Amino acid sequence: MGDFRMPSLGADMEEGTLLEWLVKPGDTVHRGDIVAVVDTAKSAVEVECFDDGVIDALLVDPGQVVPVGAVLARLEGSAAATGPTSAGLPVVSPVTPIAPSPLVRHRAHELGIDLAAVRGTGADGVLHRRDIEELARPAPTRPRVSPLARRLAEANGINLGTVSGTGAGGAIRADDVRKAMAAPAMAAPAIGQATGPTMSGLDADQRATAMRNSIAALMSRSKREIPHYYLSTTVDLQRTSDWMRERNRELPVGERLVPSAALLLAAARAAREVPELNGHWVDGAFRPAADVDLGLILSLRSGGLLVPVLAAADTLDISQVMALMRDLTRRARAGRLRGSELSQPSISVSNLGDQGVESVIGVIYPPQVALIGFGAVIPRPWAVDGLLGIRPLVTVTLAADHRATDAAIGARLLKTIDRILQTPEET
Amino acid sequence: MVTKTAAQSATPTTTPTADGARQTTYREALREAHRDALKRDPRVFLMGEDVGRYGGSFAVSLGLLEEFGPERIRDAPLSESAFTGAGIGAALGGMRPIVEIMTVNFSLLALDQILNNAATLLHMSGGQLAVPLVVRMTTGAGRQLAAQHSHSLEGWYAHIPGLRVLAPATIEDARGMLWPALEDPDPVLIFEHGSLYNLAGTLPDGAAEVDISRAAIRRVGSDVTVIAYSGGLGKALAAADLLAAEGIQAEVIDLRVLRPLDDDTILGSVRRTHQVVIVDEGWRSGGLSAEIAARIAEQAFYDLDAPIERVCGAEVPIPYAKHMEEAALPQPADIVAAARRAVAPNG
Amino acid sequence: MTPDQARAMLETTLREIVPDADLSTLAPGADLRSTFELDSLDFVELVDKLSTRAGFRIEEDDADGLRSVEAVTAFLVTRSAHVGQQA
Amino acid sequence: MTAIDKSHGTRHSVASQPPRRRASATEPSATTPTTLAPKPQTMTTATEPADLLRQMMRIRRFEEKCAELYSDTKIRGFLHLCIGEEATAVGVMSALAPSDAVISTYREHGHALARGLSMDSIMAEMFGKVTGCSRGRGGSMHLFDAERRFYGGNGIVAGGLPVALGLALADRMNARPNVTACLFGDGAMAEGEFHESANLAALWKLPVLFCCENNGYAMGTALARTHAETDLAARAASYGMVSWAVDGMDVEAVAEATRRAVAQIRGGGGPCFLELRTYRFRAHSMYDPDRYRDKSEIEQWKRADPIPALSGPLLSSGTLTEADLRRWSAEIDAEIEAAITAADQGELEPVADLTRFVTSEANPTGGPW
Repeated sequence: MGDFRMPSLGADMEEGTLLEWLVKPGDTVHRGDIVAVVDTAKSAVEVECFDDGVIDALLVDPGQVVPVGAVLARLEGSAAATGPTSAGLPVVSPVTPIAPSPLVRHRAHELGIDLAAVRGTGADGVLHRRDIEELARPAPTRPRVSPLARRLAEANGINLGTVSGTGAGGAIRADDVRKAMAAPAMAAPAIGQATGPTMSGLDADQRATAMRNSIAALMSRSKREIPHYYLSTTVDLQRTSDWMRERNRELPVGERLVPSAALLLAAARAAREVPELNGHWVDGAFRPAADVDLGLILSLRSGGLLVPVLAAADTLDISQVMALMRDLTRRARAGRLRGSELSQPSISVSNLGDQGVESVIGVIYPPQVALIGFGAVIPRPWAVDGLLGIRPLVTVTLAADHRATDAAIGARLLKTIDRILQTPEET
Repeated sequence: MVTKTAAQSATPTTTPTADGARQTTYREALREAHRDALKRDPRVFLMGEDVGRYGGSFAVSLGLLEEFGPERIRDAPLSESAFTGAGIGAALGGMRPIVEIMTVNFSLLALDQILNNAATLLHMSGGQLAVPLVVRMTTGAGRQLAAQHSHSLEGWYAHIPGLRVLAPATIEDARGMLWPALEDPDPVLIFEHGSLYNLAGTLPDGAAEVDISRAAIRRVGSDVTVIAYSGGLGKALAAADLLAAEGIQAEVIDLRVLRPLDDDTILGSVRRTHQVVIVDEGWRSGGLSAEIAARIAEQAFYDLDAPIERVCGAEVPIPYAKHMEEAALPQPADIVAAARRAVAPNG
Repeated sequence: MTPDQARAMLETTLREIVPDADLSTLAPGADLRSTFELDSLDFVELVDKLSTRAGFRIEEDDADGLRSVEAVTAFLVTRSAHVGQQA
Repeated sequence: MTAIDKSHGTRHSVASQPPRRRASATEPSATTPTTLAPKPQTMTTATEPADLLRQMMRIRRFEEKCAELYSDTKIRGFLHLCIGEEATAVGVMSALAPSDAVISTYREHGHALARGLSMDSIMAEMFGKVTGCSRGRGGSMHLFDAERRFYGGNGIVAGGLPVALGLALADRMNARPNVTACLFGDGAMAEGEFHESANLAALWKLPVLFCCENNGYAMGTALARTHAETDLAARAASYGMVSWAVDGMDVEAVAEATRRAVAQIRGGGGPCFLELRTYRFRAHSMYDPDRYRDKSEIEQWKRADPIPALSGPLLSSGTLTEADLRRWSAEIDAEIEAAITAADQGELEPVADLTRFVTSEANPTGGPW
């Protein structure tokens, strides 16, 4: 003996409406008797009970919607043996769709969205304004790049923003990327595109992520492919300091020279004198560059790196270097570098003296073959002509690609830098 | 090409050559495959409309009635559902029936049996009832047979789990697919393109069985992968010749097996060429070409250097008039144009 | 120039280079260059702007000593008084 | 008895007043079978009336329990019950040999039980358990047992008929003296597959027994509303096969007619057709509101209920006692309870096995595909 429950009359039936009782309390029922009429989603069905007994109580009124399994009637003697009564079971009300607000309807109409075809995120699928806005959000524009080209560029640290596409509709294809890889002078460095035209549609986070990814790709490639060797020397900056101090007395305050300018210029002129380190390693061979395009590696305060280029830096005088350095640095930090200022350098300099670093053991930017590092200019004891004195010293380092050169060449570069810094008047 | 006389001859017309290879036709290769199977296995019999006295509507079984008798070459009434279902029952009863249905359009009358029984019984019975049935039918257009004898519906069958779907496009496959299909413990459908029966060529000596699980690379190339099958293969190869003259090296894949698709061969080629053209005489919407394109996009997306191109039958019932029928079907020029779009930088 | 004026001048000037610079929580002797990560170019700019605002040239030898709020304030107060006397 | 001999076929009726139902105004036939000569040899054993009765009681009680289990959501999917039609299931199966083949419909619990599938395996199947006769892949509509040559409940009306021809063809080509019985409803006779199959079976003289369980309704549509000629036996006879109309509420008549037909088929006489006139007491399926027929019609047919129709005479003749019936009921109830317990405890097939049996595990090229 058991309760009489809302039967399941089909695999898709979850609830039913009790339409009519065909029995009343006190009636004796037998297994198989029709006791009620139930309305399902399909039709009204007479339902039977599967037990013999006497109807004790009818627990659900006609018109009520109850889920399958809900107790509809208690048979005498069976109530105690069963679990929930109808009071404990959820009674499902008929679902009436709730109309979206007038504002939502208005916006939907403006945007040509068919409300009947959209289910929102609100309760019972009601459309909210945010749903409409989401539907109306324009798809972000994205450069047309074939999947293969995208993969190649990522693996080789190629900045897609500077590759011109030759495919349909200007799409970048694999060959375009391969050309960019083979012709480094034409390609922009992977690092630095954060301010480039292709990044303008991105927000700060996306830019930072993109920059991080390109730094990661390029540095990984460098460490994977380039057998670095490292050299270091200490240079006495007394003569340069003195000479600059002298010059600065005559210059307006805002145009005063700082030691970095002298260091950059020395690096550029040394690269001209040691052309074996000024150029690129491409397809298994070193290709010297015609000019000394000096990459100035700038660490941004917010993280990330930019490498603006001082084109033909060896041909500049120190005031020009100072002015360019000032201008590039300011614009780099403001995110206003031009694409041409981010072209591929022939050699790069990392000057971390202002960060208080003593020496820089650099990672070469492929396909370049050398990176010159400058540490802080620090007054230290130093022997000159057999006498100990306090001199401003700087540690100059070289990270070089062993595939392109050996240490003797590297040493020559460092010696040249030293020589230049000892004869500041020639700059 | 072989003449009508040869096609209707009941006796083998293959001509041996010096090295043991023979000049023959697709039709004769099919007939030889039947004769071989009927001789090798007493459980094998052929059943279908006009397969006996008439010799087969496409003359594939010409002469077999005389050789094997009416018990094994059974003319059936025009009851596609009944004799296809009888093939299923006979397979359950231990036989190895070959059911011939005249064209794929007529097979729709037997679709209930093929889908609801042949492809389903094994699974629905919890592994108890395997159905080693072979169903052969003609597919494809190109013979001005209009809209009820010309369609390419093999893609529909390739949709159905449990079926192996074969599409021999060469004489060697026509000769070699039947026996492994009969040896398969599960149902196999073989689609013969109506335009291929007269295809003439050389059959290597001793060719009897081929692998019915792999696609074949019919021409190696480096610039673009052209995927075709059945009647489309010849057109793809013709297109590859034209492309080669322009300096574009097309790799031509003959699918051979429409279900299960040989993903390895398809994807392996795409990973080398990075450009794809899919040729399917069937309709584009929801068709076999769509399935192949989707698999490439799913599994070789980062190897693609251009959008996938499809050359499909026009979305019309096949018309009768010759020029209209030709316009409705993929042609070598269409394949060439698609390959150019895929390869050429400014396509 | 009072110490408060000098301090305000430094803060205004510094904010042109480091927009969110805040001196209120800074120890009087804390190093400006390291606190605000000023490199040598920034420092030249700071000195240049201070010089313009204060109305007198700041020599490089003096500039080297402008390391902290305390030092800058003292320098500006002293020099402005000196300049005023001269005027 | 009426016997119409035609040049292309023979139609017999074992009912002296065959129920010729038109729409709902039908009268259940309460006739007993006329003795038909000659008596065929059969290979079956379980044909004692008492045994037939017990089998019908077992099917009835099993299905009543199924309805309850369905309402209780233990059984899902479609559930088609044959309550009222037990005599056709038990009568036909009693006359078949174990080596004969059977193809059935989606209303096949009775056929399966009478054919010898265990109640445990059927119940477990409906519970979706791996211990079911189709490993839970078929459910109520698709019970299979290859060992008993029970080729399944086919869910497509008339879909099993062509397959029956093939099974029969294979037996014939291998000279095996088996009969393939296919069961189907009156609705199937409107399908092309019936007519294709009847023609082909008669044409090739295949050893097929067509058993049409004519319960008067194709789902909710009465015979006369879909068939221009409602005499189904006559239509079958037009294909040139021997056909009989039988009182399908009389299990002994069904058994006898089947024995005769099987003997004729086994003797090489080609296919036979039996129209078994019966009635289902319950709706088409659990979700069927049963609006298409009068309650009075159902009540009228219930007076021809095959179970009391047989138990009454057996009790009055003293062949059986009320105690026998009570004992059987108790045994059947116990068997059902045991089957439910076993089904409840049965394992579910691991989901990892989902794609098993799409293709044969013995397939040399792997799979599934």
